[in-house]
Amino acid sequence: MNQLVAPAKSLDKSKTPGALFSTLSIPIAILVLVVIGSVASPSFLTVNNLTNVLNANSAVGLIALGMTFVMVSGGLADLSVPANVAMGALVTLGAQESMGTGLAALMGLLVASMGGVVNGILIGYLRINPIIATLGTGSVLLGLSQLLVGGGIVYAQPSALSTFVKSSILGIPVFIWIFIFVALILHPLLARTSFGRWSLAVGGNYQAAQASAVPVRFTKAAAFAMTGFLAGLCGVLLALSNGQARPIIGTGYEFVAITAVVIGGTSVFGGNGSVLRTVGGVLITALIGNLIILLGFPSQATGLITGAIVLGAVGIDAYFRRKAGRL
Amino acid sequence: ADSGTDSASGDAGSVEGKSICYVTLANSHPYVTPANEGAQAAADAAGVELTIVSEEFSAQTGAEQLNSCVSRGVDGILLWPADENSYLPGLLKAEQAGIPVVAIDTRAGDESMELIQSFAGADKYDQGKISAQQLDGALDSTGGIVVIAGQAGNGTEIARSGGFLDELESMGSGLEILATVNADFDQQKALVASRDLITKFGDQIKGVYAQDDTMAKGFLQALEESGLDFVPVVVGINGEAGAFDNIREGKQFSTILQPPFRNGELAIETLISVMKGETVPEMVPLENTIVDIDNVDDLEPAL
Amino acid sequence: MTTESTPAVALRMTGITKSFPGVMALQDVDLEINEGEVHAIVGENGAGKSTLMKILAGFYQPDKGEIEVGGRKATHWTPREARSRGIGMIYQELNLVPDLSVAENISLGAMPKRGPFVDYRAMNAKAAAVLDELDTDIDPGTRLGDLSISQQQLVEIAKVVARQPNIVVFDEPTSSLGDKETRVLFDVITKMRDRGIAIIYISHRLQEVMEIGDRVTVLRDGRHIETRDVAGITPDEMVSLMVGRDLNEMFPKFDLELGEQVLSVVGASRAGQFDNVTLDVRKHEIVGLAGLVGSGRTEVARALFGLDPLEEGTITLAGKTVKIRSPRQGVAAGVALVPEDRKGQGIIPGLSVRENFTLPVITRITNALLIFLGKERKIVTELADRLKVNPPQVERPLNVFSGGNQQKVVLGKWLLSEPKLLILDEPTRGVDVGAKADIHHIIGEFAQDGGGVLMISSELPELLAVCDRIFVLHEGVISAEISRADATEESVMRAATGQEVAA
Amino acid sequence: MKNFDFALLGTRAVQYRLVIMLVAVAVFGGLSLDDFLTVNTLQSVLDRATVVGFLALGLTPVLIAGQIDLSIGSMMSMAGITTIFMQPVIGNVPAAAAGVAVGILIGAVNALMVVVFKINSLVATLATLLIFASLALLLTNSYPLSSEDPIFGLPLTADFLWILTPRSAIFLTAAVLMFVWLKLTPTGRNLYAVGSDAPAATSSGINANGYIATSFILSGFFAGLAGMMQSLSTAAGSPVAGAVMLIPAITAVVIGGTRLEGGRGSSLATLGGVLALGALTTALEYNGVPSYTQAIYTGLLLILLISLDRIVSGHGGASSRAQRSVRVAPRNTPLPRRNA
Ligand SMILES: Nc1ncnc2c1ncn2[C@@H]1O[C@H](COP(=O)(O)OP(=O)(O)OP(=O)(O)O)[C@@H](O)[C@H]1O
Ligand SMILES: Nc1ncnc2c1ncn2[C@@H]1O[C@H](COP(=O)(O)OP(=O)(O)OP(=O)(O)O)[C@@H](O)[C@H]1O
Ligand SMILES: [Mg+2]
Ligand SMILES: [Mg+2]
Repeated sequence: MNQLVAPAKSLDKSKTPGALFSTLSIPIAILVLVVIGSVASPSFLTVNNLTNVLNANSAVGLIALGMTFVMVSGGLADLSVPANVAMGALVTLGAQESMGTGLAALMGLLVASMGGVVNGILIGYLRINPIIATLGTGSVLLGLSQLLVGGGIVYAQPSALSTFVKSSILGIPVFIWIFIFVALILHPLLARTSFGRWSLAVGGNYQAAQASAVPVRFTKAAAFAMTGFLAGLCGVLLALSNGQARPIIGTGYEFVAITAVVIGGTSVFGGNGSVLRTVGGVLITALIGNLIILLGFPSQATGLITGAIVLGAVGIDAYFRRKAGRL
Repeated sequence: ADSGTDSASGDAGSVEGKSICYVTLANSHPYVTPANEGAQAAADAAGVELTIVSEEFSAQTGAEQLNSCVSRGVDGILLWPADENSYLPGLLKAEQAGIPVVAIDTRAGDESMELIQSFAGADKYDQGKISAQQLDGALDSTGGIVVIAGQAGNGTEIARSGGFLDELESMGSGLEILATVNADFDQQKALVASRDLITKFGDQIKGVYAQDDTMAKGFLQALEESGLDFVPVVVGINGEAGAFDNIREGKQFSTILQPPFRNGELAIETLISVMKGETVPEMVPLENTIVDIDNVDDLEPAL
Repeated sequence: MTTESTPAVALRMTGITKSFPGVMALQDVDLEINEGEVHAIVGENGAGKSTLMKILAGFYQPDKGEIEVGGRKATHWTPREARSRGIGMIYQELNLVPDLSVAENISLGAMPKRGPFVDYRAMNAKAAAVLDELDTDIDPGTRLGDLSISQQQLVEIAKVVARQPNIVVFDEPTSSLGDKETRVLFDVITKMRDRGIAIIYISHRLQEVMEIGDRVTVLRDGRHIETRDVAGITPDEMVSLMVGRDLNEMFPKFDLELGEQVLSVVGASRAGQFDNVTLDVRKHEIVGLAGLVGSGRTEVARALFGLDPLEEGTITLAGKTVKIRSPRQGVAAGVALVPEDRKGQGIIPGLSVRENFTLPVITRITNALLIFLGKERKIVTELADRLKVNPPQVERPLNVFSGGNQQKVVLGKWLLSEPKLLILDEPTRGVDVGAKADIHHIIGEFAQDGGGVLMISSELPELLAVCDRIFVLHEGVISAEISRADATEESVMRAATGQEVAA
Repeated sequence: MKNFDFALLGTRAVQYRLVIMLVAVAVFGGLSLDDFLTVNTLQSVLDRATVVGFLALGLTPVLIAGQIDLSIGSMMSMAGITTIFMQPVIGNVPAAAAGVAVGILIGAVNALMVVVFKINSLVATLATLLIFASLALLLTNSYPLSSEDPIFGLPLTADFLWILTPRSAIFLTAAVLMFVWLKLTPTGRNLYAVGSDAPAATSSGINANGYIATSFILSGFFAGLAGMMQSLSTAAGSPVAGAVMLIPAITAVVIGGTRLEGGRGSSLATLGGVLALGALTTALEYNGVPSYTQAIYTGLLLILLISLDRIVSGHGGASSRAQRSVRVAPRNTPLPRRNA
């Protein structure tokens, strides 16, 4: 082997407390919440309720999946999510009459994706700070969407597509299937493809990634385009299943998505993260919402509990990271 | 403030060319937007110049806009209070400047109302009361109900909750509130919360008070999904088209219809009367029409 | 130990032990520094030199051990405390604030005040005085971020000198300095020593140690090996103490038949950086690019790789004229660049060795969709083995590896891309002798296998030993092309300083 | 040649953007409205700008320190309800102090999370944003509190000096004081150093953590001030008062030219940003432009300014050079730790 004496004792990564925490924290948190739930309420461990839990956040969960790529690639966060959700929803319902539901939905997706692409160009290619860029585009797009409906509400016409969106397959609602489907595509995209590796590299060290022939601008831009698309998808699905849409439809979704990603343990600094863990984060936030109602807490307490969990999870993670000497 | 009531009473009868500042709740909202349009139409008809500024649901923004309307020295102010209290200082200033103020749609607090010449709109507090009566009557004053409230702290939510709770109490109703959730006037949020409520309480839910029809719709969606076949009494507010359908289908018990366009017209007309120096009643009511299976086919949805 | 004239002990560190998770960085290290001496510390990458100094500066708390400064025991040892006790540090990496002016940087943490306000006049005057002492003409009012790296390095030194410390640590100060700046620095160090200041000098360049050091301490694997007078030790002895074995061949040179042209650059220019650069590299050839700091070597390298594309001129690679406007095009054309700023542009700290290795070529080990993880692991393990990456754990994040090993990974990353032309910008900067030999070996092998190498180094002996030919840049213009036979330190320096050279 | 002129034009435009914007708004407002350029309007623009202004002012040191504080709105709400709630209990003036104190306290919580528990400020303040918004609703049961002494706060928005009201005078004074602190005192300069490169600042003996903590506490203080003044001048403590304040505050700071990346910015720039935004809003409002169209304009303005800034500063080799050398400063030098 090597004549130079190894100064480092062999170190098995998976056995440090920090690594243990980051691999086990999500399953444990979910377990704890499930235990609390089943102790507190007899209705918790029913198929119906568990479906509800999954169903509750699967629409906004789609956005969290996209947001994972944004954060991993060092793009901080996409605050224009509510605007893209509204765009997806309003365009779909607005165009439904003239072009039919299917095409209208595609139109909605397209417009929201365009919003994402604009973000991508501003952030990836012009290198504008993501917080500011998405604040700006969000403001513009939301304004446009309100202009579009002249301030009000758009109703859907009954259609096969909306019936399908509201239905269940094998007893599981279509929303959940879509969420699972997207997660199953995006997880390997991050963990197993070149694009995923690029995302991690760009978030880890932008300059070095650029100097390693990684298409840095494209990678960063793509994360935002993808999030725009998924926000649009979320909007389209909500519009079709609710039968109506208003510009406020996605209000607060950016925070829910960020919270889910962060609870999932993806670093806001970029450079690490996993879609699977975000799925865990989505589950945890959904469980919290479910438990608050089952336990009869006032719903205003949601923010308090979610915030405390974010602080706890990230704080402990940061503690272990520091102990491991990796800042 | 050389304009204001003095000059208004000086050449009573004509308000042509006078200016009105209208602090509205929002620019883009299913109820507020048509109300704004009604106000504009009434102002145009009277030849009054109307400036609409939107507080975007924030009483603080509204209070500042009110101040700024006063300092512009307009001839009349139409105010959509987003909460009960925040406008008091601005109203005091308006009074000092001699600018008449009329409130639209939502009442401000009692102290504020003393500085407001008139109120034109459906009484939301009253809507809460009516909802309580509807539920109590339909359920014979027994059984559990859930309340799906609007955005916490929002003026409409406060009035509709307040009227509802006060009325239940004053009626000595036997209804038991199982749970109250805030779903922010949002169908999706109501849907998610209702799923959990249905899981928890099942058919203990005899009645539902949804503070608007979109949230009632969310509840009904959750109920449908759950596959449970009990039919609670669902009471909504606003008179949306969707609610009309649900009432026809027997899914929803009732809603309360208040026509927004008319509300706007009425408010401006009232304000113009005040500016002309006419005496107006303290409240110019916009009828709260209860819509249920009996009259649903005779009425037009508000939005 | 202190027998004859018993010089006063400025600093005594005893029994210092420090471990990081999985790494014993220092074990029971003793160190004693006298006033008015230049005390060199040498050791391989990862020997623990920087860690020891960071403990001295209060950045790390030792697990065990004591520090005594000026005869007084140190308690509550924080960076602030260390500084107030007269310890000045010049780090391996720059520690400056890009958004403040040079003068503010120099006075950072102790700005002169008039009343509650900053006394800008006094501050600028003080900065100007110190910069003058260092023989530079940097304007104290410039925003620091607008200076070149070597200018920043001088500001860093000025900052410490301005505080008039009693103990000054230089942790590889010359790694980004050119010859001229190095001379200036040595003058300053000598002056400081003569004023009775204790100086700790860390460097991998043993010639420097021989020149400036009074005593030298050797660390190996976190342990104190020996402290000796420099007068009584040779570089070879130092090296064997450092590595625990003899290194017979520091600069291996394979003599190979040169092949056809790999690279030919004609009339390359970028405004303000370099002008009309014409050079070529052949198969099996290692071509040096020499020049003073600021002569534009890095810029030429970056342009050839596509990081800052050429404004004028043509690049021909293996007979084909190519346009290289981005690193992707560079890689596609068969160029690879090992950048000088390893931390900033070389490594992705959070990614593992494996992921760093395969980054530029990741698309080549995927099918239409997914990465072949098994294949990736196999390639990477073999490469790590060949490059002697130490410790050989390819799943560890790269930031916990020592500088030399990080550099091997950066090098390996580019070898994997199988370039025709490998450009190396200061490939052995801050790298210890053992790793340096390893790196030279790797470069040699690459040339042997038919690649062409363009190598930039500020260490002339290195270039002279390794290169077949040397181009010299002077203020962005090629001032000479010198064959291996004609290349001497003198001939290269003359060309680099712009004196006339008969090539 | 042509290119060069454009670049110069761009640079100048970015440099004098505040002046350009203020003049443009004044011209636009003056032309479209006959009562825009009057003392009354100016007074009302300034007065309306103060609440967002205080928040933006508090955000400025945080951004200079390279951090972000999303919780300003929640702190403001908490301060407002505290002020109104405490009025009958401890009297008007102490209640106002208590409101500000609550802001400071929450700022300290943020500081604790960021500095001691090392949570990234974006995440930490997102969490406290959620927590304290939620707490404000819980404490008030979602009802705004009304002041028992509505007259007390009125003088805050009364006529004061020409175009000033007492609270806008306090705001202007605060902005100037902060400018003096940031630009002329050692601690101010140190704050820039921390934001520019915290490890480097630490190695110069600057207590980076202390400065970061201070910036969060200051932000809490100003949010407290905003909440206190807002609640007093509207005689109500609303649990949702601050919910809509974050975006205008950040927009104002950024329009002023403070960077989110830290190390650069100024409170006078923030003041300019606040005024430009406030004047623009008022001018559009008076012209009857719907709020969503206003949002489109401000959003476009934000994107335009920041893109211009980017394009101008990213021009030519000089700054790519500068960027490159900045990278050399280490990212991995650990911050000092107190205990062994
Ligand atoms: N923060 C840290 N966390 C974990 N390990 C560390 C840390 N800092 C240093 N090490 C490890 O401690 C050992 C000593 O490192 P140190 O930086 O002191 O070496 P050095 O002698 O300065 O090397 P070089 O010549 O490359 O600068 C190495 O094995 C290194 O990987
Ligand atoms: N801030 C700056 N802006 C513009 N040009 C600069 C700046 N600093 C230096 N330069 C110029 O860039 C050219 C190359 O500088 P650089 O220091 O990178 O050369 P180098 O030979 O690669 O040196 P080294 O790699 O040893 O630091 C020189 O002409 C120098 O004057
Ligand atoms: Mg070192
Ligand atoms: Mg160089």
